[in-house]
Amino acid sequence: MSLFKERQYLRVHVDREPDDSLWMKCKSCGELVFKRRVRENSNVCPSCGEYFFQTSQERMESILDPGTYEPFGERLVTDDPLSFVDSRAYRERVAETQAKTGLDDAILIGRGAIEGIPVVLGVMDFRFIGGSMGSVVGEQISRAIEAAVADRRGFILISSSGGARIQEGMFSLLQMAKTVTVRRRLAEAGLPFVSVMTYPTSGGVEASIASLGDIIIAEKGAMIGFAGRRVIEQTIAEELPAHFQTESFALEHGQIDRVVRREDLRTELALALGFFVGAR
Amino acid sequence: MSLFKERQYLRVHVDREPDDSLWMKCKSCGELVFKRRVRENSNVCPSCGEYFFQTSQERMESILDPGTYEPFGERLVTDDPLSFVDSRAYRERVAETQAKTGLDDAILIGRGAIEGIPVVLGVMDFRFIGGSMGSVVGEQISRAIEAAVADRRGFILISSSGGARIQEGMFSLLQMAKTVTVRRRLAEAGLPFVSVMTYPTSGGVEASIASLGDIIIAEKGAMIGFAGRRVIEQTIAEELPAHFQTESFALEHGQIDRVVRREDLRTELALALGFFVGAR
Amino acid sequence: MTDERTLDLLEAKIEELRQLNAIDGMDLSKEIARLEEKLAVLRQDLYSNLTDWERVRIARHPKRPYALDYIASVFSDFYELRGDRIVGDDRALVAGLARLDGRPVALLGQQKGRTTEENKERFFGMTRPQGYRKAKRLMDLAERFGFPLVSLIDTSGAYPGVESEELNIGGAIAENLETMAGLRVPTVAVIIGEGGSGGALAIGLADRVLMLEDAIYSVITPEGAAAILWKDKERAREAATALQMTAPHLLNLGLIDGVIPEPLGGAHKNPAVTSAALKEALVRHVNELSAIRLDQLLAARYQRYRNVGRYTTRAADASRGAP
Amino acid sequence: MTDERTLDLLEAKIEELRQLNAIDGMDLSKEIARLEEKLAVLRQDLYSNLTDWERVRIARHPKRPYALDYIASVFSDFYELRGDRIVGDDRALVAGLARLDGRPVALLGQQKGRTTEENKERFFGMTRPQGYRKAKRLMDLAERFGFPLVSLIDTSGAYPGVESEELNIGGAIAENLETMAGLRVPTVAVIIGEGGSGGALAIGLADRVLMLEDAIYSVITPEGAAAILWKDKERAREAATALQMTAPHLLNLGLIDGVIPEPLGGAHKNPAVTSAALKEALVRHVNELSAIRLDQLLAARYQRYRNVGRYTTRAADASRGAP
Ligand SMILES: [Zn+2]
Ligand SMILES: [Zn+2]
Repeated sequence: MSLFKERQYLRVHVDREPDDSLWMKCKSCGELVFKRRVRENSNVCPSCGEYFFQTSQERMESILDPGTYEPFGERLVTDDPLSFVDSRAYRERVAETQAKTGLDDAILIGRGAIEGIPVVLGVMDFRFIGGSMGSVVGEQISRAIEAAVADRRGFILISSSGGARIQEGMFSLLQMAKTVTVRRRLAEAGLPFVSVMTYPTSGGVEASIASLGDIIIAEKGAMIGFAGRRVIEQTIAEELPAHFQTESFALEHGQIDRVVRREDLRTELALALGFFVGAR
Repeated sequence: MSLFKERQYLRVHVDREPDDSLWMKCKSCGELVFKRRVRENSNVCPSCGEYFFQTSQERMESILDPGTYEPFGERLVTDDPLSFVDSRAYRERVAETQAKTGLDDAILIGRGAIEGIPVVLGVMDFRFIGGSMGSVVGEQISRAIEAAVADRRGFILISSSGGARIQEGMFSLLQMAKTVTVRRRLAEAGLPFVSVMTYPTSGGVEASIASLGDIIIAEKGAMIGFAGRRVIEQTIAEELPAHFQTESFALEHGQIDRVVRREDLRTELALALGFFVGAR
Repeated sequence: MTDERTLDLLEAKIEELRQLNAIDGMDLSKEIARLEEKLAVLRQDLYSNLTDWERVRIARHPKRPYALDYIASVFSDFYELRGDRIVGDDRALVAGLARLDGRPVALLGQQKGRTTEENKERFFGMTRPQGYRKAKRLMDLAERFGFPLVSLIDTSGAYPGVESEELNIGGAIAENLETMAGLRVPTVAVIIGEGGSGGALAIGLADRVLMLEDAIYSVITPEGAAAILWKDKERAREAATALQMTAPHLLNLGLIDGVIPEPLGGAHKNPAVTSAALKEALVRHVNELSAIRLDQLLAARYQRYRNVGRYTTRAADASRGAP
Repeated sequence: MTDERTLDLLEAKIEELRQLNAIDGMDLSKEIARLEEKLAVLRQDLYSNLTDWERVRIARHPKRPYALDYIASVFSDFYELRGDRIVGDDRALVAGLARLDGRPVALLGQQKGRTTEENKERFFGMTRPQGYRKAKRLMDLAERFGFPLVSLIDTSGAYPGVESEELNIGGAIAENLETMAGLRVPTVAVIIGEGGSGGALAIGLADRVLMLEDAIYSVITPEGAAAILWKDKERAREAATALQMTAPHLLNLGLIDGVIPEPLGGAHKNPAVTSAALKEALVRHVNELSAIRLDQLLAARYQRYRNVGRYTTRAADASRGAP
């Protein structure tokens, strides 16, 4: 979904420097910073603290213990069940995005460890059609949860999604039902689900799996909400509060447990998961 | 509790005519009305519709099918566990109230039928120290619920209470825990609990058993709330809304299911209970 | 092709002729009969080949029967239960107990308004968090007493507004989904008009999902999709087709379990006939589901939603690996 | 009798003398020793014969350790969880996970503020519906994962205000009670300061209910009781005695399970010692409860609350009958 395309990327900038360059210029402070240091710092500018965009692969790396990431399961691609064409064919849009990102769809799942605690981790990727949830995202989340249950590990989902994948129509909407249905298996097995909301966590993802964490953590700079600002502004003639749908809005209104800086996310997750190791 | 003593008896007037008189004068419309007609009309003025105070006996009569009321269990009186004395001894206050009302404490319980549907009914009586819930009220509610479970009947509680019985200290507070604990037995047995809130349903009764009805019905003219107006006004410098803690306030704020006129309560209860006859 | 209004005019003319015929004694009966035949043919043409967009328009038709209309005609003894016990009572989602062919059921219905007044009260049929939490309460009540749960879905979507977000509307919808996924009673959902995205699905994760013939069910409104995907609101017709949001499409895609027929021209042309068809379908499905053992019912529901989606497994290749 | 302030002054003087002694080399050690003995005797006199009203004052002492102080000293790894997922986050009731002697527990604590700023944030320690619903969420979490639940109670009462009533504070308290009555994990509640009526009980329906020695637990504040029963706020002392709200009284009445000793003068005189005693008691009770089979735990909890109350059966007589 492109609902968010024209919105300001609060504190989030895609790193567009050519891949072979060792240095990049921070758009916020203007400093030339060593790319590897940025990577090692969870894509946070070492000079000014600005957050750069993090791909799903980069998040996997920055959260899991080095060398523990183990992708699993099959590679899945959408069937384009509606043979959908808008300004262009969905099939082409997907193929092009796959080529550009190296992803099959808007999520990566894998096993790994965080400070030694085994987990199953799912990371959504906003670059893939706005991180929208279609058949593949729904299926991969389901498989990740099933793997967590089979291995008796906690499950972590890092959301970054504009919502449903419009191009898959009702198949997309029903992924909300699907992920929530499978999520119950974790609860029945007494295994924890930690939901991490980043920029943006909205629409059908926010209104299903992402809101059902036993613990819900928001990354600083996250956008959290159901309806898009534009939709709300069009429906009602209300002035939106300044911090509307920010992580502090969500915290103030009781929707999330904690706000963490990206640099601290890994430690934070280890701390949270620690309580559940060996529980029930 | 006398929290409500100085408050206006919204639409509620105690019938103070001597008992041998056949007629009474309505304080609202001034008409002389035939007492028996008033009784038959759920203590609602046949001339102007004003509500007169209804004792627990009168409520039993007006709600249950004629001749079906069957009190059960033992007669219980408080032990005065704190040997409490304020401006006078609690023991004396109780004895005097017993003599004046013919009640043992602030509740009547009994079996009966409503339009043929067998029920267990508890009716609180505001005349008995403000309908406050002490050891006896808590125990009788518990016994009523246990009887309902044993007979597989629905349970109805008609509340009229200022809250806890201060004079019994923590014994009184713990009746909240007691009634709620026993209430779970009804749920486990798949039997319905209909809570009827009248003037007033507040404090410890509102914050426990009365708020846990599967269905919550308010009588028109009810007062529903946790804290007393005076306490709120003293704590905060807020202006209280005009309809604060009225039945329409409770309905607007999603706290109750329905508002009914007293004359319709019997029919209303039969309608509600009908759904549960033969359920699970 | 002739449109609905022209046909309505023609019908009115025929009625005038019939009255004339009756009064003046002049015999127009043959002419009237011929006109009626013609009208029937035109109507058949118009409605039996409805485009997706025409169905969208019927689904939103201001005269279309709403939830409370069906609640009155299909069920008996409706006993409304109000309030979420937390914040308020959302009049855009009515809830209560009722009897379906004598059997007690828990009932949820999304309710639009007809007049300005009603629409103000009903928030144009858009459900707020208060409504979803009331629905949750009814789901819990249904489970406690073993009542089958019936949802009548008709909303353009959950209400988008500041208060909705403040009250965590996304979380409320998610919680309803979680509750319905595990609800230990039979559940049937019927889209009676508009099935608007998550706002509809929130009470629609059921054992049987049915649609009235001219209802729609979609991840987004055609207008919303047109604005986002085509950058052009005017292309809603195209979007409506592309999204396959009508009952026949969704049945064909295997996403719903049945289509309940409507009279030619839509439910509002003959509400009584529609109600009868709805009732027949509800009774049948509730009866079927009630005959299934609970563990099997839950297992089937699990499989249904676990397996929804269309994807293909890619052959593993060298490009895959750790980052 | 000497009061607390005089003793504090005396203690300060002794400390000054001690410093003088160290600096000037003049030998005051005997005099100092004698003064210290005297101080100890006075303190013993003052605190070991505390009146109920004096206990009320200690329970409310502005220097008394609050929930977060104990959370830091008794538990490790406190991981705060915020929000009710519905309306907001009440800072007057903190909640989270923590370790008690290494064992994960779910933790609830009612938190007062010390400064004006803090009190504004913490609503003077008075819990709002948002807080009770957050507590409910933690109870559910505790049950899902088998964490014992520990409540640290310290509130003058639930927050009385228009918003509280609008958000159904009574219903929220009732729901907490219902949840705790059936919670399938061991539960321990400790009144660490003020146990103010329903606002305290809401998180206090536990398998074990303990009190710090100088804490109070009452159906109403002494001031409230004085105003209502004596029509005279000044008679709060009398009310405090009559209501039997101190730990020794409530232990004697069989309403609590244990009293955790405090240093002479109250917990604030030696928070470390108090924390150690609190920790010892919590560990012991949680261990004991965890060793009990769940069905027996629930049965015992049921009996405990089913049977609370003091009444006498009246001989049946003729005055009883149908109305
Ligand atoms: Zn920078
Ligand atoms: Zn009158």
